[in-house]
Amino acid sequence: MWVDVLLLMKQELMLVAMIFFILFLKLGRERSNESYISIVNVLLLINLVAGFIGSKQGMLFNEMFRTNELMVLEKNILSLAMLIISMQSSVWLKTHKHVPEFYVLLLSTMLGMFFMISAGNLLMFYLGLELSTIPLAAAANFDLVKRQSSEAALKLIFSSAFSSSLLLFGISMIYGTTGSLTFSQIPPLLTNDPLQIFAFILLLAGFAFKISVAPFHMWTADVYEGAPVAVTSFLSVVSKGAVLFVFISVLYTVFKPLAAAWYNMLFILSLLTIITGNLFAIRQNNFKRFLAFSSIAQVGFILVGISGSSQFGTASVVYFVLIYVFSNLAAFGVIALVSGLTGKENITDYKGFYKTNPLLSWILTIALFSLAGVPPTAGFFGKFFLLFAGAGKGNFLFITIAALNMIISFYYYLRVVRAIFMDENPKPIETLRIPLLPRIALYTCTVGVLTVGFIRFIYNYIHALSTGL
Amino acid sequence: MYDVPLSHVLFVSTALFFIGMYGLFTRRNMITMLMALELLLNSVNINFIAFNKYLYPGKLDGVFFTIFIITIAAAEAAVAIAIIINLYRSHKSIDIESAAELKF
Amino acid sequence: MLLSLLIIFPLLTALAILFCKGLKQVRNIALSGAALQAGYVVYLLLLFVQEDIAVKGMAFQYACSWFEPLSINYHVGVDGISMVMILLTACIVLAGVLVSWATETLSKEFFFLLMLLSLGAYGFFISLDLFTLFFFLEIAVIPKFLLIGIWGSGKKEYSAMKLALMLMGGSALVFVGLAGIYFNTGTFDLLAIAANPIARDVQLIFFPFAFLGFGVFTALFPFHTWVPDGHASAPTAASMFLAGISMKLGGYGCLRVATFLMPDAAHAWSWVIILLATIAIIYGAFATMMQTDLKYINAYSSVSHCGFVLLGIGMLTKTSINGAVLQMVSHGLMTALFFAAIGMIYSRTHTRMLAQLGGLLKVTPFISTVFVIAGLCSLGLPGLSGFVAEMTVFMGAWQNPDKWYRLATILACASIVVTAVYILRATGKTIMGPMSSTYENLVDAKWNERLAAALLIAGILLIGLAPFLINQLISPGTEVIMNRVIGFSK
Amino acid sequence: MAGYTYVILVPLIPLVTFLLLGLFGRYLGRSSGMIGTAGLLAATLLSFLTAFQYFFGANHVNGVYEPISAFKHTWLQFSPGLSIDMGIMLDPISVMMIVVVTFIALMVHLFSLGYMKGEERFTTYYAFLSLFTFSMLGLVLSVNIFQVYMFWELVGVSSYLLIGFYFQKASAVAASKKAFIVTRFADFGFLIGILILGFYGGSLDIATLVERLTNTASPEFIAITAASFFGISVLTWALTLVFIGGAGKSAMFPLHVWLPDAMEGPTPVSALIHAATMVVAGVYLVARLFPIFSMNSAVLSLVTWVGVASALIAAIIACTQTDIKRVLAYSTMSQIGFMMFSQGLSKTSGEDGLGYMASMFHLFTHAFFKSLLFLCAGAVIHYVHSNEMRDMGGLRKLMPVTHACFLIACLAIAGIPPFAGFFSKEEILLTAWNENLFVYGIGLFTAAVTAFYMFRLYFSIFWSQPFPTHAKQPATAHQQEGSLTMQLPLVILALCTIAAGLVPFSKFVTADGRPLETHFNPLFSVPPVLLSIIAILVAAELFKHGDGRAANIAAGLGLVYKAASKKFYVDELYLFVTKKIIFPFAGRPAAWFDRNVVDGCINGLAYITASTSNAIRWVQSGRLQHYTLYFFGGIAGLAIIFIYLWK
Repeated sequence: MWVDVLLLMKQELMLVAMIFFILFLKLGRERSNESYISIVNVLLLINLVAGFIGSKQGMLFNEMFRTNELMVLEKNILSLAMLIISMQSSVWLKTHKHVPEFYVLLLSTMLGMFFMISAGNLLMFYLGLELSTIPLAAAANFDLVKRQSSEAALKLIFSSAFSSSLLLFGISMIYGTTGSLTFSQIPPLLTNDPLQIFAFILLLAGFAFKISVAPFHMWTADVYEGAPVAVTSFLSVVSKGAVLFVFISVLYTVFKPLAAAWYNMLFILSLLTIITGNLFAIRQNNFKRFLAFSSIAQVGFILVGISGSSQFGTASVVYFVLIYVFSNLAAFGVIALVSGLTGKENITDYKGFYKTNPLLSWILTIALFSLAGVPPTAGFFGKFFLLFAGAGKGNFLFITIAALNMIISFYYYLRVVRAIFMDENPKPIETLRIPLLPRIALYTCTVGVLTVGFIRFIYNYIHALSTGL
Repeated sequence: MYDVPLSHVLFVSTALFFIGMYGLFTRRNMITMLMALELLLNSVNINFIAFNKYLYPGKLDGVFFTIFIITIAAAEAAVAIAIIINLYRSHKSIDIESAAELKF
Repeated sequence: MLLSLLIIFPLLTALAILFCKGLKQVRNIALSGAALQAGYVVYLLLLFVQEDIAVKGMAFQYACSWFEPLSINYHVGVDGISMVMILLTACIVLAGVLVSWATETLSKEFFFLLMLLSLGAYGFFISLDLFTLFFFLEIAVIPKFLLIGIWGSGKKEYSAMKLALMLMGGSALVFVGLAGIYFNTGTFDLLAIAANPIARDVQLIFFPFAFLGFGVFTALFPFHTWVPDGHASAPTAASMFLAGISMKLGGYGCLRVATFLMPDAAHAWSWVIILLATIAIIYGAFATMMQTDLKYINAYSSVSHCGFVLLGIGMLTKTSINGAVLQMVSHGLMTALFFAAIGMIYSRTHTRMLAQLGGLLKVTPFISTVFVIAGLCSLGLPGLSGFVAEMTVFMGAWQNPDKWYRLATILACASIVVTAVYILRATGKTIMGPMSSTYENLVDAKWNERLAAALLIAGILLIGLAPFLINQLISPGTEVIMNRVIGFSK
Repeated sequence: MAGYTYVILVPLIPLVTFLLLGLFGRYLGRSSGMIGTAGLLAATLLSFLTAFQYFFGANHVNGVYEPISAFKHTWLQFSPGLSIDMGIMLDPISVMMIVVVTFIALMVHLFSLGYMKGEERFTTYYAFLSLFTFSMLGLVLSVNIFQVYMFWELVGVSSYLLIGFYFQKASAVAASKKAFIVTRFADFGFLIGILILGFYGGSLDIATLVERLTNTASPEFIAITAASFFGISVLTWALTLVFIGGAGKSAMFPLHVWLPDAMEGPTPVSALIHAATMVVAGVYLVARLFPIFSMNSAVLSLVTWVGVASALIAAIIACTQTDIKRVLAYSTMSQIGFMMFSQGLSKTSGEDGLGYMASMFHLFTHAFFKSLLFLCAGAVIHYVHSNEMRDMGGLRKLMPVTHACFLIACLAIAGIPPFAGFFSKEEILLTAWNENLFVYGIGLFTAAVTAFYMFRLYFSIFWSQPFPTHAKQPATAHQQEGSLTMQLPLVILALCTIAAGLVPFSKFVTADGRPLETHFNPLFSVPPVLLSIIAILVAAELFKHGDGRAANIAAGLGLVYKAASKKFYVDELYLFVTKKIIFPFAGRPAAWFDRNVVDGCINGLAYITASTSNAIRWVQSGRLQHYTLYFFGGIAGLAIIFIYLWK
């Protein structure tokens, strides 16, 4: 019995263990930031590796907690992202006073996400959600002296609190109409009556807020810009990914009876999101803000994928998130490096970047191409499958608009490439020497971006797992 | 003792909800906005309790949920206030208007 | 596996270029790589002529699954048409490398991207699976953006951006078309789809997507505006590749994907195609007449000439489709040669403006001769490839009995006069006439330039003098396509 | 016929010399001229051999000269039935043509050795000459109408190259461009004609086409006559279009504008291309397809009237020109007019076929005396360094040989017996007399005018004022008349001019291949000869003394003279159409439309997107409360749509 518990909850338990370990380290004698960073990264690596071992599926605490291979995989993807982020952020953390706290915050957020992913019950889900939100707000404020940082944190905490209260209102209605909070018991009790639809809309809004779907995305850009790069990348990859995973499972399982309704909602929302994201991304100059809007557009495309059939949809979304982790983190990695070493965060600063930093330029370019969905980078496959899953429903108007919107997204990604390669700049960013950890992280991402598409096994594996839902 | 029908209670909670929302939209003092948020959460709590008591008296899901919400609301408030204090350090004000530099 | 080498060679060359030091090494690697490809392609051709296509349909087929769940395979194979296209690619890549021998700035990246482009082109021409086809199509787009933007001239950023965006728009349309085909047949495999036809109404919906999408690549009338700017700002090798190959990607796609897989729709929509093609031909020719920049002249004439390709496809007779393919090849070689000549002139005189040029025949006889030959080819001089291609298109077009199509054909024929006008104008102002004294001591072509020109001219002459050879190569391919067109049109 | 395969060498030898000179000319230098000439000599001998074997050989089946396909190879298969074949067809006219072409070309090659001496691009010149000879031979030997078209284009290009030989002279460049474009315009008609014939005839092979389209019972013939386009039978369309092609090459009115300008080229070139060979290609084309033409009287009469008009107009213009080469050019045009209308008046068989034979005969003789005239003119120009009549005069003492040859040629073209021109022109006029008196009248008049302007030319070059007095001094190098290589061709051609008329032409070349007995009627030939002599006397009276008489008369004629000397403003018309109509109303609008409208739309899209994104930036106001408001708005919106509307 206990062995089962240990095995089923291994990732969560490991996280808890790590959190406490770090806290105890803090209690212990004073250490240098370097040592903290290295220790934590080693731990994260172990965590990642261990994540792949001895995973099995099952339920605990009468369906409060359930897990299966897909969820394990999802969690592993997240912990991989976590590892990469922590490696990248080392440059910035070295100079920071509160290294352990930072990790404690992020890790507890991760813990919340893991619980959220394998939640089998609305209460559990809510707890996970909050656990994954509140520490993030604190983390967003981690540049304690920066005005923007605290403003970002403020916006994050308030709007997330607001959204979660609406979410709760929805949940309360679900509870009221069905009398149950357990995922497995809700579907049969769902009839298409207005109150439930309204409840669903509130829940949808809660999710939409977390994955920043228009018009619930307003916080995104500001928080991304204000928060430290590490937190931004965490927000854009890990928390978004986690919520996406939950979102698809909830949609496909719990709210299956309402499919007719939510398909059309997704239709509207995704187009709205893609267009808004693109339109705003065009004229951004701050790199983080630019990536914020571009990621909004990405989410729009993801919604297209979700609107497809359950298995294909799930597979394509999980696959895309994996690719997204690599490509987005590659981009953020370069930005983190540059802003950490020079404090420059504007696209215009990157003019003539290629003259001084060819390697970084290529990595950034490849990352951007992958985000834009240009072959041979993995992004191409990701986006292709997303749109493709969407097309499966036969709504080709939808697909056409989405596909044509890719032109705009191409424009702004290529705009950055143009700045890097073509524009003249009297004083470009000086040549940077890349420390070990970020270097590893960047290489990992680049390799990932270039190979994931070609390793047939990965997609096929994900697709095989996706049947579970 | 059941002479107060469910609809009334729901009415109260909904009213509370919208009052909270109104507060959130209009108040400029961050602390007040925080209080408005608490109102929102409390209306949800009332919902849960009411549903539990009137519709599904057999189980206690609603009640538990409420307890969790209360605790989490506390945590949220704590972090929010911490952030506000930190913001006050830099902005010398807790007026929400002053925290509008990140835009467009 | 034979064909996969076509993808592997450029890949290896590109990687090798990345890892070598110094201009000299880069050049040599690139050149040897290109030469290797060319040699290998010739070898393939020799094998190909021994294959009997009639039995297999496609030669050298190789298929392995890529994403089983979606029945996406890596499936390659060639017939006569794609074989010809591959030859064209090899020829132009080699010539391009030779011409851009003198690239000093960032030469490593330059040749790397060039190799990437050729990879995309090869892959596109050999793939029999719509997914891989699309994959390679897009691979062939982005390097152009960088090539033009970094090594270009004039308002290069603008042109590069425009080109990339319009082509991406095209491929977006193609994507929709492909998705449509997939979800109505359940497979991406060209041959499988061809085996069990698509329902007519479905064809009618998705044919325009596919055709327009590919049409953007081959300068279909309203979507051709990337051509002039792109060509004008691109470095010589890039414009050679752009006009020589990537515009052919479109034509090939229109033929292989749109027309081959959706013959009924092709019939139903042919009037639109022919209308647009005719407009492109006439209007492109007239627009060319007014240009003052050599590259713009050639770019607009490309619009006009690619119109012939679309016209040939639209007419849907065996001869006309033969002609379309011939025209693709001939135009590829011809414009490549033309751009090469222009590049040589530009690199010496540092201007492409007709007004400032003149009398170059006196100082640079070789380059001028090349220029004249390219010109004569594009105005359809017998003995050069242009004549063969255009005449085949006309002949085929005329076999379509529809009265209005006849009218279109006549209009298209009329363009040979206008072509003569602008070509002779360009020649007269550039090569002939009084020469400004500043050009007194220009040096004639270097060995690499001579080699490149010779290569392309050889191709042009081969087609021009012995069209029956290439015809034997192409016609079995068109046979197959025509069988479908006729089969379903009734 | 195996016996004739060697004929393939006739065109091939010039091709080889072309490649030789073109590729390795740099290393050959001076000797290239010799190579070219030698090669052509061989070709000439071969063609003589061919002619001998053909006309006096065994293939005289019951009195008819069979067309022989000596060689045939499918070059490009369009579709079953339709293919371009490369081949060699021998029949009376083609054999006659190869003889003429090779012979004249040989003369010109010889002449050029002296004339072009010291030219910078001597080698190139000979290369181009060989190219032209090759294409011309290919053209006349064609078995396939598309083959005709191909060589048609090739001669066009080689003429383009040769006209523009002095490529640094702006006028030469312009002239070459003009020549090519005008003929190209005509070729466009030719091409369409071919497409129609090919489609309805189901073949491109000339023999097959003729065989099918002359048999009124054959399905092809029925189809092509039944089908009609704008109410005119397709056959008429096809033949008219083909004829337009021919008219363009043969500088028939109104497509003649290129020919006078073409005189910018070196004079020997004018002698070869623009007098003897290429310009008669049109006549040859009509002759080639004559059986088909004869099936359609409408087109035949078109041919007649175009011919007549060209003959007359050209003759009148020729009287007013002062550039000697231009005079000759117009006379060429006029003579070709004669050939054309005599064909137009002809029938296919027997006595009625006289016109056909006559035109071929005239083509034959004209080749000799016209090239002779040009070469003489070349010699004169070489001597005087000017094309203008007023720079000349009194040259008869200074260049006796040239003088003699020129006189002979003039007499020939004026139709004075016993010179060549007399006989051929006689036949033509006879045809006209038989078929159409009106045409006969014009023909007669034109003949007289011809005599007039030719002798105007003659007198003002060789008589009038004594030479050195007023003209600019000739260069010392040319004090004597010019080298042997320049005089020999003149003499040979002069002899031919005398002899050619005596050839019993009608024995060999006739419409139906049967020998035709032409009975010579002295009474008939009195009026033309008389008129010519009168004209000559008038010319002598006017121009022999080189004083103002001619000028006074010109002044007297006033407008008429002006119009004629301005070539009746045809050139101006063309310039107006191209410069004032096509460029501003087709070219510029197209270019503008493309840059501004089509491209404008594309850029407009981008601009719209950008401005929209600017316009909606206020949404991201940075105010937390606005954000929450939007949030709520979103929910409300969804709720409204999906709870109230969507049901």
